[in-house]
Amino acid sequence: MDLLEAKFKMDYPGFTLDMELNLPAKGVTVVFGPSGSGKTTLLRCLSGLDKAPSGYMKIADQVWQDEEIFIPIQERKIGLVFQESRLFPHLNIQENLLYGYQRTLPAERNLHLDEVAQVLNLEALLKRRPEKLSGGERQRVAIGRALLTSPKLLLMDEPLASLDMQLKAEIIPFIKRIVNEFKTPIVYVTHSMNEVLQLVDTMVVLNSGKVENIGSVEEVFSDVRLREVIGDEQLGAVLETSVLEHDEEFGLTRLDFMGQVLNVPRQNIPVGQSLRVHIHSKDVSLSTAPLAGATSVLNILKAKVEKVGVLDPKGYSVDIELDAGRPILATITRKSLANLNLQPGQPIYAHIKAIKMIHEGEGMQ
Amino acid sequence: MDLLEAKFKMDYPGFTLDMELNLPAKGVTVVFGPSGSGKTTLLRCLSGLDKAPSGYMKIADQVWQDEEIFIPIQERKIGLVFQESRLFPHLNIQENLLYGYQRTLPAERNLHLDEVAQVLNLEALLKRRPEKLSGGERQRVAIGRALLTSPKLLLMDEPLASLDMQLKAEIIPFIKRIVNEFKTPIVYVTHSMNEVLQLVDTMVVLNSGKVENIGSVEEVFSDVRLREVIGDEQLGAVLETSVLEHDEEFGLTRLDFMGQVLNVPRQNIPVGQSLRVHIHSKDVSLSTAPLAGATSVLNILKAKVEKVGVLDPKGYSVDIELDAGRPILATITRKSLANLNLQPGQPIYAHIKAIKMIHEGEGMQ
Amino acid sequence: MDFSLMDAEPIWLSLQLAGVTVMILLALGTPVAWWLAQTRSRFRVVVEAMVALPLVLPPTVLGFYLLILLGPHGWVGGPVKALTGSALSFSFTGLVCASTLYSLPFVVQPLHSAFETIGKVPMETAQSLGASRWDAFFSVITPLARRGYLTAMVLGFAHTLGEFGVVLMVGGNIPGKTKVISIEIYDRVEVLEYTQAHILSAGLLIFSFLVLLMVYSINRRLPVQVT
Amino acid sequence: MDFSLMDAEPIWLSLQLAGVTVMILLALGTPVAWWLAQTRSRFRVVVEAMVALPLVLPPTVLGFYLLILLGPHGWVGGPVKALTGSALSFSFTGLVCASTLYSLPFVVQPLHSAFETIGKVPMETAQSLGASRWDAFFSVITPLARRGYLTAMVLGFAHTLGEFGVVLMVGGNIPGKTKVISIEIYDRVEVLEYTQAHILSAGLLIFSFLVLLMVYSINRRLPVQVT
Amino acid sequence: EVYVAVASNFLNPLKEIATGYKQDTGNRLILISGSTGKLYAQARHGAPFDVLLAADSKRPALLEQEGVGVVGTRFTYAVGALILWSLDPGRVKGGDSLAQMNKEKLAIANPKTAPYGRAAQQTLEGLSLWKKMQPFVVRGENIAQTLQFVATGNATLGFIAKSQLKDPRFKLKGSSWEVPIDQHDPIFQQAILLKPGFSNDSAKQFLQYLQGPVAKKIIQNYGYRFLED
Ligand SMILES: Nc1ncnc2c1ncn2[C@@H]1O[C@H](COP(=O)(O)OP(=O)(O)OP(=O)(O)O)[C@@H](O)[C@H]1O
Ligand SMILES: Nc1ncnc2c1ncn2[C@@H]1O[C@H](COP(=O)(O)OP(=O)(O)OP(=O)(O)O)[C@@H](O)[C@H]1O
Ligand SMILES: [Mg+2]
Ligand SMILES: [Mg+2]
Repeated sequence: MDLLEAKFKMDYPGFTLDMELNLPAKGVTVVFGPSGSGKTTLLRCLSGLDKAPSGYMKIADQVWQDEEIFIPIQERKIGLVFQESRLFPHLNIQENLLYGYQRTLPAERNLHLDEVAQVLNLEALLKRRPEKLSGGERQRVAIGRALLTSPKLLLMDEPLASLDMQLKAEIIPFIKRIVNEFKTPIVYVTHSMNEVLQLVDTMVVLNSGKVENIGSVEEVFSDVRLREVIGDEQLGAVLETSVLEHDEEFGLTRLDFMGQVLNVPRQNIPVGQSLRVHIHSKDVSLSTAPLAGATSVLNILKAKVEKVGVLDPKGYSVDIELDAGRPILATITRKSLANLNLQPGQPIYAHIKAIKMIHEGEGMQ
Repeated sequence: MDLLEAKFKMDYPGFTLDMELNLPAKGVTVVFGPSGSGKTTLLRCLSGLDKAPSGYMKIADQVWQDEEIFIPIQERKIGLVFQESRLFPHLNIQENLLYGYQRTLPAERNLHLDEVAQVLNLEALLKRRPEKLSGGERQRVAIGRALLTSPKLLLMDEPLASLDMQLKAEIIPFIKRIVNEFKTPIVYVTHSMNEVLQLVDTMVVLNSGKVENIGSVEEVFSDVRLREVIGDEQLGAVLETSVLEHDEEFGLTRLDFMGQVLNVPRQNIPVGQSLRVHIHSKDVSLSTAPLAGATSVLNILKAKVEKVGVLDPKGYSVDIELDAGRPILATITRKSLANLNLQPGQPIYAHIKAIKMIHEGEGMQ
Repeated sequence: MDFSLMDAEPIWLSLQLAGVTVMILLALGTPVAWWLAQTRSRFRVVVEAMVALPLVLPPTVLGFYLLILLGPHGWVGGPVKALTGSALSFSFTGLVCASTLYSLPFVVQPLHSAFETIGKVPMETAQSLGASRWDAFFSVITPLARRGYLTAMVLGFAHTLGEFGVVLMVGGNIPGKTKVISIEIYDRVEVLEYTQAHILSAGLLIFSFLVLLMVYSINRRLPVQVT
Repeated sequence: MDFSLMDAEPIWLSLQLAGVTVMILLALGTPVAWWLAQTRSRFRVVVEAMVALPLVLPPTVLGFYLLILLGPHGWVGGPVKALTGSALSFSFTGLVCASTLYSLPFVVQPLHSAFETIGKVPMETAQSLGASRWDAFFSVITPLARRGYLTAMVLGFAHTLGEFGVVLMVGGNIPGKTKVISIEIYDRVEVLEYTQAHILSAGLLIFSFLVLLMVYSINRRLPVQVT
Repeated sequence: EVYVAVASNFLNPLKEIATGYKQDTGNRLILISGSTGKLYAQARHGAPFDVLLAADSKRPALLEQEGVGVVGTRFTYAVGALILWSLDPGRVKGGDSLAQMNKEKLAIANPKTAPYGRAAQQTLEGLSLWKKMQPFVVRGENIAQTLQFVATGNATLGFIAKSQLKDPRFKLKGSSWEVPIDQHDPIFQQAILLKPGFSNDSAKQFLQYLQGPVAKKIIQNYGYRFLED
C-alpha cells in the first residue's frame, strides 16, 4: 500500500516540532490536537512551505525531501487550504477559484468550476471581490480554489471552522467524494469531533509538537487514555455496520453489526452498503435482564463484560469494556456499578441509548 | 429592565440586511444563522463601524444612533472581537493586549493583564509578535485585547471558532463570569450549538439578512419549525434545575426539576445553585409502565402527553410534546408510536436517556 | 587650514536645509497623503496629479518662477515683505520653501502609497479599542507606514541635498546664507577645480552613504513584517 | 508656423527619453527591489544605501562624472567606442544611461517598499496553487504592488522629464538628438525669452497634468484595496 | 562688504582682484557666481547684489533700462577673446583645422545663451563652415561646460575663452588657435552698479578699483583685452 512517510524537526524559540509519521497515503488522515500543538507547522512542512532541516518526506515512492532532494511546493501538486483564507485581493472570486485550475494540465483536471461553485454555494458570488465576502464565504472560496487544482495530496487546515452546519453537511460529502472518486489522500486538521468522525480513516493526535497517538479511528476512540484530548463525551466505540433492510412502515433502517441488529431511523442508503456508527460510552447502559414493558429503546446488544475499569477514588463513573465481537465501551455511574455487580466474562445486555450515524449531513453541529 | 433596541437597513448588491431588534441589554445574546446571513454585518452596525443609513440604536437609555446622533465607535465603550483576529503586527502580544487597556480610564478597568493572559493561556507568548503565533493563539489574543478594554457592551464574532475543546472549556466560564460579575451584556455570534447552549440567554436566529426568530433559549429550542436552522440533533428541552444534593458514595448529583428528581454524574456545584440542562428530543424515549430489572437508566420523569406531532408521510419519526411542568419534547420512531398508542392527556413515563449539563467545560466538542 | 573652514559652511547649510525641509515635508506631506488615501472626493485625482507637477519643470525654471513668486513683488514674497521687512528670495527661509515644494512629490507619493496599502482595517481596529482617530493614527498607522516614511525621508533628504537648480535660482548662491554644498561643488567644476570638486563629492557621497547605511541598519533591526 | 515646428522636436525627444528611461528603470528596478525585499544578506543595507546615492550629487556634477565615464576614454564609453565606433556621450543612448542612473532611486525605493509590505504570504499562496516563482511574481506580486509601480512610474517619468543638469552635460544639447524640452525651456529663460518660456512651461505642465490625471483616473477605477 | 555677482567665466580673475582689493582697501568682496542670465533674473527680483559683472553687454543694458541698475554706471571691464582649442598637441594649426572633422565633436557654448557661443557661431559662419559643422557640434550650457567637453576628451575641438586657456589654475596644454578679433562681434563684458549698491560707497569704490591699473593687469594676464585696444 502507498505510504506517506515523514520525519520533521523544527525548532522555534519556545516550541519544538519533532515527529515521525508513517501513514497510509490514502483516505483522510485527521490531525487533531490542542491549539499550538503544531498542526499548522506540520502541514507547512508536509507542503514544502517550510523546510525542516534534515527532514525527510516520501509519498507513494516519491521522495519529496531528504538530505539532497527538496521538491519545491509548486511542483508537489498539492492542494493547500490555509487556516486563514488567503484569497488574492486583486482577483474576483471566479479568478481566485481558477488561479490554480489554470495552472493544472487540462488532462489532470478532475473538477471544474461549475460543480465546485455549486457545491460550495458560491455561484452568486463569482464576480465579487474577496473583501466583499463574509468570513464563511471566503473560507469556501479557499476550499474551492485548492480543490480546483485537482491535487495529488490535499492538505486542509481547519477548512470548515467558520461554516454553519448545513454548509458542513453539504461540503463534507463532497470531500469524501474526492477521496473515493479521485483517490486523493487528505491530511485534515480540525478541532471538531464531528468532522473527525465523519471523515477520518487515520487519526493523528498531536500534543506539544509530538505525536501522542496515531492509528485507526476505532483504536484512537476507544483509547481510554485519550479521554482528555478527545473529550469525555466522544469516547466510545466506532463500529462499521452494513445496511440490512429498510422498514418503510416505521421509517427504520436495520443495520447488521456482527450478526446482531441495530435499529436506527430510516437512512437513505442502499441495502448492503456500509455505514459507520459512533456509540458514545456514555450512551451505553447495562442491564442484567432484558427490559419488560413497551419502550422506544430499541437497541439492545448481547455482550460479555471484558474488563471493569479502575474506579478512580475521586471519580464518579467507571469505564466498562465490553466484547460484542468488537470492543464496546460503557461508562456507567458508581451507583449502577454497585447495582450490577459485574464480573469479567459475565453476559450482559448493553442498551444503546443513542447511535450516531456518521455520514452525510448527520450529526453536524 | 435595560434594553438594546436597534433597527438597521443596509443594502449591498445582492444582499440586504433589514432587521429590528429588541433585546434585553444583559446576559448573552447569541446571534445564530448560516454563513452569509448577516451576522457580521449586524455586529458592524451595532458597533458603529458601519453606519446604516437612517438606522436607529439605543442601549440602556443611551441613544447611539438616530437621525441626528451617531456616536463614533471609539466613544461607545464596546469591546469587539472580529472574525479574523486583526492583531497589530507592529506590537508584540503584550502590547496588543494592552492597547485598549491603556485607553481605558483606570477607574473603569475591571480586568487586568495577568488574569486575562492566564485564562487565555497566553503567558508564554507575551513577548512574541503576532506573526509567530498559531491561529488559535492569535484568536485568543484578540479576545483578551477586547476584554481588557472593560467594555460596556461586548460584541464577539465567532471568537472560539478555531480553538480546541479544552480551551473552550476554560474560556467559556470566563466569559460567563464577565457577564455575571461585571454585568457586561454580550452579543455573541457563533455556529457552534455547544457554545450557544452554554452561553445563551437570548437567542437571535438570522437568515438572509432577516430575523427568523428571537427569544429565550427555551422558546427557540423547542420550536419545531426551527429544526432546519438549529439542527435536528439539538432540538429539545432546555430546563432550569437546581442542585438538590450530592450523593458522594455513588458520585451522583441529584437535581430538582419541578419536584421531580434527575440524577446526573457528580457535579461540582454547591447545593441550591441552579444548573441548566439540555434534553435532546431524540434522547427521550417513552414507556407506558415503569421499567423492571436493574438498569443504569436512572432518570424517568412522569409526564402527560400534550400533543402528538403531525406524522409527515415521508418522515420516519414524530415529535411528541409532553408536559412535565415545563414542555419536554420527545422524538420517537414510527414504530414506537404504533406500539405506544398515545393519546393527548395520557400519563406517560419519559425515559431521559441522556442529560447534557450546560456549564463549565461540559459538553464541549 | 583655511580650505576646510571655507568648505564647512556650505556643508552645514546643506544639512540644515535638508533637515528642515524633510521635517516640513513630513509634517505637510502626511496630511496630504492621508487625505489622498482616505477621500472618495472627485478632486483626489486632481490633487494627486498636481503633487507630481513640480518635478516636471526643469529645476532652474521652477526656481525662476519661485523667484518671482517669493520675490518682493511676488504673490507670496510681497505680503511677507510687508509683514517682516524682507521678501523670501535670497534667504534661508526662501530656500526651505523652494526645496519643500520641489521635493514634495518624493514625500507625498510614498506616504500615499503606504497609507493606501494599509487600508482601513487597522484604523477600525484601533478605534474599536477606544483610540481616537489621532491616537490611532500615531499609534498604529504611522508605525505600519514605516517603510513609506523611510522612503519619503531618504528621497526627500537626498534630493534636497543634491538639488541645486532651484536653490541656486531662489537662493542666489550667497556664501554663508544660501550657498549650499551642491552649489559649491557645481562652482568648483565650473572653474575646473576638479581636485576640490572630487574631494567634496567624495566627502558628500561617503557621508551620505554612512547616514543611509545607519538609517537602513536601524530600520532593518526593527521588526520587518507589516502584512 | 516655424515656431511650432521648432518646438515639437525637443518635446518629442523628452517624451521618448522619459518613456524609454522609465521602461528601463522598471525592468532594472524590479529585480533590484525584489532582491532587496527578499534577501537576508548583510549586503542588503549597503545596496539600499547605494541606490539612493545618485540623488545626493548635484545633477551637473553627476553629469560631469558620467561624461567622463561614458566618454571615449571612460570605463564604459571606451569599450563601447571600441565596439561600436562611437562613445556614449552626446548620444541619445548616453542620455538614457544617465537618466536611468539618476532616476533609479525613484523607482527602486517605492518598489522595494511595496514588495516589503506585500510580505511572503501571497507568494506562498500562489506557489501552493502550482505557480512558479516567475508566474506568481507576474500574476500576484506585480498587481498587488500596483501602487508602488504607479509611484515609481510617476516619479521616474516626471523626474526624467524635468531633469536637465545631467542631460545637458552628457547630451551636449544637440538639436534633434539630445536637446530635450527641459533644456529648451531653460535656454529661453536664460536669454530672457520669457514669453516663450512661459508658453513652453505652461504647455509642459498642462500636458503632464493631463497625463497624470489620466493615469490616476485609470488607477482609481481599478479596484483599490490591497490589504 | 560688497556683494558682487559675477559671470562664472570671470570668477577666477575676480578672485585674484579681490585679494588685491582687500589688501589695498581692507574691504571684503563677497562673490556670487552664476550664469549671466540667472544673475540678471535674480537682480531683477530683488537679489541683494551691489554690483554685477556680466559676461555680455546686453543684460547690463537691460538692467539699466529697467531701473535695477544705476544709470550711468555701466562700463566694459573686459573684452573677451575666442580660442579654438584641442587637447591633442598637434591637432589645431589654424582655422582650417576645422575642415578635417571626422566622427569628432566640436564643442561650442550655446550661441543663444552665451556670448562666446555666439562668437563661435559667427566665426564658423565667416569660415562658411557653420552648416557643414552642424553634425559635429555639441553645445555647452556655458563656456565652462564647453571647456569640460574638450578637457574630458568627449569633444576633440572646442571654442573656449582665451581667459580659460590663460587661467594659471587650469594648466591647459594642447594646441590652440586664437580667432582673429574681426571674425566675430566683440565680446564686451560689462559691469554695472545695482540699486542695492547705490548707497554702498565700497561698491562704487570697487568699480573704480576694477578700472584701475592693478585690476587691469590681472585681467590682461587672463588674455582679456580692453575697449581701448
Ligand atoms: N462590502 C460588501 N459588498 C457586498 N456584499 C457584501 C459586503 N459585505 C458583506 N456582503 C454580503 O453580505 C452578506 C452578509 O455578510 P456577513 O459578513 O454579515 O455574513 P455572516 O453572517 O457574518 O457570514 P459568515 O458566517 O460567513 O461570517 C454576505 O452574503 C456577503 O457576501
Ligand atoms: N515563526 C514562529 N516563531 C516562533 N514560534 C512559532 C512560529 N510559528 C509558530 N510558532 C509556535 O509554534 C507552535 C505551533 O504552532 P502551529 O501554528 O503549528 O499550531 P497549531 O497546532 O496550528 O495551532 P492552532 O490550532 O492554534 O492553529 C505555537 O505555539 C506557535 O506559537
Ligand atoms: Mg494552526
Ligand atoms: Mg461573519
